[in-house]
Amino acid sequence: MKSAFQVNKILLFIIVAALAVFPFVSDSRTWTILLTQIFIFSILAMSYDILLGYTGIVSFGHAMFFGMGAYATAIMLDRFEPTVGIFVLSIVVGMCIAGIISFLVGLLTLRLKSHFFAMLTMAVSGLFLVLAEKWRTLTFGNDGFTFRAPDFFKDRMMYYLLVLGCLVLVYLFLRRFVDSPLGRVLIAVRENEQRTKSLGFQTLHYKVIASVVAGVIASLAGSLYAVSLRFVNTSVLTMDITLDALLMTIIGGVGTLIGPIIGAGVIELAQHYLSGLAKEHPIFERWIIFFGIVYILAVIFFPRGIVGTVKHLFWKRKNPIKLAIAPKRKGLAK
Amino acid sequence: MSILLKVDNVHTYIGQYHILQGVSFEAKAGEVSVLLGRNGAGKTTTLKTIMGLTPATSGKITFDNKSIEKNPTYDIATGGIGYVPEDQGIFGALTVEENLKVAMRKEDDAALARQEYVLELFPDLKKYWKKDGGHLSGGQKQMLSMARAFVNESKLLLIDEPSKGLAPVVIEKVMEAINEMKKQTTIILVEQNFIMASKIGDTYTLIDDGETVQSGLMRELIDNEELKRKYLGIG
Amino acid sequence: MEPILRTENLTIKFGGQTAVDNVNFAVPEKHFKSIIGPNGAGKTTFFNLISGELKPTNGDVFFRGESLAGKSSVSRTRKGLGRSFQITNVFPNLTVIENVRLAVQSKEKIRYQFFRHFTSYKDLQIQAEKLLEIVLLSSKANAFATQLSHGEKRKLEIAMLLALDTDVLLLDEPTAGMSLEEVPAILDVIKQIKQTGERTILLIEHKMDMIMDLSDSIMVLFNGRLLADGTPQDIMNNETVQHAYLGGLYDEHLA
Amino acid sequence: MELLINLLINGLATGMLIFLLAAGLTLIFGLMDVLNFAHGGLFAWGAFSGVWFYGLTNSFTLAILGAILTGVVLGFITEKLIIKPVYGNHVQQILITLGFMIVLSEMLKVVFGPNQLAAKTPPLLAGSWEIGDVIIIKYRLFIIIIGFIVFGIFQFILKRTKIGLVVRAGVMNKEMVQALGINIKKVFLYVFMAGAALAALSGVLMAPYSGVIYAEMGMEFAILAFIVVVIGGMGSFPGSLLAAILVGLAGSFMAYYVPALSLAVNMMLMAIVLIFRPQGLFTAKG
Repeated sequence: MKSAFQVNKILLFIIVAALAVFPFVSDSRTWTILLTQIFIFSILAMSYDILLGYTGIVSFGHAMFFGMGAYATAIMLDRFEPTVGIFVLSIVVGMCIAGIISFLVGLLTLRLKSHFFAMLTMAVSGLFLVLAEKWRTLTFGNDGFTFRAPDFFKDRMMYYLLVLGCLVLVYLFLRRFVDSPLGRVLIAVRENEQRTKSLGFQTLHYKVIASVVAGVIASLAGSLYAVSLRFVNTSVLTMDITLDALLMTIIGGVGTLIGPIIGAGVIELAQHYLSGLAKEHPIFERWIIFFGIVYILAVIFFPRGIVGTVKHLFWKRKNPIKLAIAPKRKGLAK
Repeated sequence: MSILLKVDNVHTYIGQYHILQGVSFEAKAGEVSVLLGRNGAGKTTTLKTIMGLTPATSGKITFDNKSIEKNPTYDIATGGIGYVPEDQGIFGALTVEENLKVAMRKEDDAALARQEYVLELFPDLKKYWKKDGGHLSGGQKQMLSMARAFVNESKLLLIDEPSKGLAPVVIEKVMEAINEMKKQTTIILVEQNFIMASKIGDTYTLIDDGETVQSGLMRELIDNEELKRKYLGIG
Repeated sequence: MEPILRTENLTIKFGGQTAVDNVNFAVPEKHFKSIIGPNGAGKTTFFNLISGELKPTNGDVFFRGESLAGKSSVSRTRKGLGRSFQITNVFPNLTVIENVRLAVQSKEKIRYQFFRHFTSYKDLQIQAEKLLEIVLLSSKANAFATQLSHGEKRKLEIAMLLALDTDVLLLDEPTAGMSLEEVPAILDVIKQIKQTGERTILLIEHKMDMIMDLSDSIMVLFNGRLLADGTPQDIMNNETVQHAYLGGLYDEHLA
Repeated sequence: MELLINLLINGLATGMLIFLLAAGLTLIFGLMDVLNFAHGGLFAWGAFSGVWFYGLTNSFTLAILGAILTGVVLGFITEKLIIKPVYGNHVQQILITLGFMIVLSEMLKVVFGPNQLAAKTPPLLAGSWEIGDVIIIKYRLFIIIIGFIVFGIFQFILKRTKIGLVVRAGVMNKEMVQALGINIKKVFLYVFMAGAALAALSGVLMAPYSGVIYAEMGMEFAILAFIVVVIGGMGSFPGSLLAAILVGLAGSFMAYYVPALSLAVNMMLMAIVLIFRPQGLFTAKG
C-alpha cells in the first residue's frame, strides 16, 4: 500500500520535471502556449471538482469567480504599473473578492436543494455577466480591452513555468485539503448529507467552505488566464467557461483531482485539433457538438470519467470480493 | 375452489435490502386471506411485490393462471387487482369525486353502478363529494381508498392495514365494509389487529423476517396459542 | 433526581392526524427503556421529535433539564443525544473504517482542521478500530459499506452511534430486516453496551422476548398516546395494554 | 398614460412568451421531478424552424404549426434519449440536460448557419392601431391573446379531462396512479412532448417580436423561465402564468425607468422568493 503511494509520488514528480524542462528542449511556441492554457484550465477544473466531485454540489455559476480573477488582474495591470508586484497583488485582490462573494452567495443558496441551487448559481452568474456588460467604464463590455503584462512574463517560457508552478502548488494544496479531516467530511456530505448532520457536523458550513475554496482557486485561474491572453472581455464570465470546467471534470473523472487535469488536457488538445480540422471539413467548426455528445454519453455510461474508471478497474483486480447481490432496479424515483 | 393468486417462493430486494426471503401462499377465489406477522415482517412488501411496485427479484406470482411477476404495475392493475395501500394513497388536492374518477378505467354503466354501490357502503363519501381528499379524516380517507379500488371490476383486492391509526368506532365501519366487499371479490388483507383479522379472514399466512412461516385456516390459528405467542406476541 | 431526558406534553400533528399526542415521559440516567406499540403508534415519530428531525406542534423535550426547543438535530447530537435509524443509513461508498472514523472525528471535535493529512490523526484510527472490535466488524474494516450484508450494516450503524460517545442512545429497531442468524450478534452488542452501565438507552423493538430480557422499563404508545409506562412485569399484566396492543376485542374473543 | 399602457402591453407580451416557455418546464418538473435545462434549446429550435417554415410557405399559421411539430418531435427524442435513462437521479439530470442544451444550440448553427437570422412580422399582424394617444402594436396584442388562449386550453385540459386528472394525480403520487392501472411513463412522455411544443410555440412567437433570432437566445430566455418557475412554484401551472406576467412587467417597466437594473430585478425577485418561500408563491403538490 505504502509502496504504491510512493510510486505514485515518484511518477508525479517525473511528469512535473519533464513538463518543466519541456520548453528548454522544444522551441515550439504553439506547444508552450497550448500547455500553458491546459495548466490554467486544469486549475479551474480542479476547483470545480471540489464542488462537484468532493462535495456533490452542481454549480452553474463557476465562471463568475474565474471572471472576477481575470478582471481584477486585467484592470489593475491596466490602471497601475504592469509590474510583478501589482500582478501578485491583483491575484490576491481577485481571490479576496471571489472569496467574499462565494461566501455570501453560498450562505444564501447552499441550503437549497440541488435543482434550485444549480438554477440560482446560473442566475447569479448571469447577473455578473450583465454587470460586466453594462459597466463599460470599467470593463469596456463585450469589446474588452488589452493590457500589458509585466515585462518579466514577456517571455512565454517564464509564464509557462509560473503557471506550471501554480498548478503544482494548487494540486498539492487541494490534495491536502481533501485528505484532511475537513475534506473527509466534505465527502461524507456528498455521500449522505442527512447522515452527516446526524453525526453532529453542521453540513451547511462545510458546503460554504467548499464553495469558498473553489471560488478562490477559480479566481486564481482567471488571473492567470487574463495575463496569458493580455486581453480580457466579458467572455470570461459566460456559461461557456463553466461548461468547460464541467466537461473537463466529468470526462477526466470527478472526485479525483488528477482527473480534471487530464480532462483539461484531453479537451484542450481535442479542441485544438478539431478546430484545426475545420479548415478542411467545415463541420468541425462546430466541434463543441462532439463534446456535447461525448459528455452526455459520459454522464450516462461513463460517470466515473477516465481516472475514476482506471482506478475502479485497478481496484476490482486487487479486490475480487464479489459485491453484495444488489440487483439495480430501474424503478421510479420516490 | 379455484386458486386465484399463487405466490411461490418470492424474494424481493429494495435497494440492497433483502426484504422478502421466500414468501409463498395461495389465495382462493371468493375467500379472504389474511397476512399476519409483526411489524417489519414483510407483509406490506408482499402486497407491493404482488402489485409490481417493488418487483420480485426471484420467484413466481401467478394470477388468474397468468404469471405476472415481470409485469409493470399498471398492467397488473388493469389485469384485475385493486390496491389499497397502507398510507391510503389519496390524491390530496383532488376532490372525492375526482379521486374516484381517476381510478375509473371505463366509465360505463357497470362502473357507475359499482360507484353507486360503494357510495351506499360509505355514505360519508357522498356527503363530502366535492371536498378535497386531503381534508378528509383518517377514516374517510381509508373509505375513499377502498372505494377507489372497488370502482373498477377487480377480481382481487389487496388491502393493507385498514385499521391502522383509526379509532375503534371507525374500525368497526371499515370492517363492515370489507365484509360486504367480500361477497363480490377475493381479498388479501394485511392486518396487525388479530381480532379483526380473525373475524374476517378465512385463511391466514404467517410471515416473519420476510419468510412464510405457516399457512392454514383461520379457525385453526385462533386455537393455536403457541403459534400466536411466538409470532404475533399475543399472550 | 433530575431525569436525563423528559418530554412535556409532546405533540405533533400531520394534516388532520395527531401522530404523537400529548406524551409526558421521563427516563433516569443510565436506564434502559423500551418503547413498544403497534404499527403506526408513533414510535419513530416520537424519536424524530426527540432527536430534532421533526418539530413538535406543541410541547417540548428536556435534556438534563434544559429545553431543546428550536435546537437543530446537529446541536442535539453534540449535546449528547445519538440515534440510529430504522432504515440503515451509512455512507455507502466509504470504507467501514472511514464510516466510523467520521463519527469519532465528530466526537473529538476535529471539524474544520484542513491542513494535516487525516491519517496523521492516529488516535481517530485507533478508536475507530476499537469500536469495530466491539461490534465484531474488524474483519470488514477495509470493505466498502455497500458491500456489507444488512446485519453488518446495522452493526456498523451501532459502531458509529457508539463512536459519538453520547450519553443517550436512541435505537430504532436495530434488528429490523435482519435474517434470523444475524440477530443474536446485535443482541450481544446491545447487551454489552447495557452492561457497561454508562449510557441511557431508549429502544424501539418488536421482538418481545428481547425487550423483556433487556429493559428496565417499558412504555407503550398507542395511536400516538402514552398508554402505559412501567416495569416489564407491569406491562405484561396490564390489561389496557393487552387490549390495545393485541386488538381491542381480544378478551371477548377468548370467552 | 399612453406610456404606461405601452409599457403594460409590452410587459404582458414578454410575460406571455416567458409563460409559454415556463409552463412546459413547470409541468415537467411537477410531474416527473425533472428540471430540464435543455428547455431553452427547444425554444430556440421553435424560433428557427418557425422562421424557416415561414420562408418556405409564406404562411404564419403554417410556420406556427411547423414549429409546434418540431417541438413535439424534439420533445419525443429528448424524453426517450436524454431524460429516460436518468429518472430519479437529480445530479445526473442537471448535468445531462445541460449537455443536451449545448448539442441543441450547436445543431442549430449546423442546420441554419452560425449567424443570426432576421425574422419578419407577418403583414396581417404588422403595424399598430392608434386609439387616441395610445399606440397598440398589433403583434404584441396577438401574443397576449395567444398566451391567454393557450392558458385557457391547458387549464381546461388539466381541470376537466381525464388525462388532465391523471397528470394532476401523478404530481401528487406517482406510485398510486400506476397502481390504479395507468401507465405513468406514457403520461410522462405526453407531458414532455406538450411542454416541448409550448416551448417551440414560444420560440416561433418570439421571432417576429424581437426581429432577430440567434442560437444563444435559448439560454437567455431559459434563465427567465427558470426564474418564473421558481417564483410561481415548481409544478404550478397558474403560478407560472402569474409569475411570468410579473417578470414581464417588471422587465418592461425597469427597462424604461432604470435600464441598468432590468435583468437584476428578476434575479432579486427570485432570490427573495427562494430565501423566504422556497416552494414558490403557489404549490402544486397536495
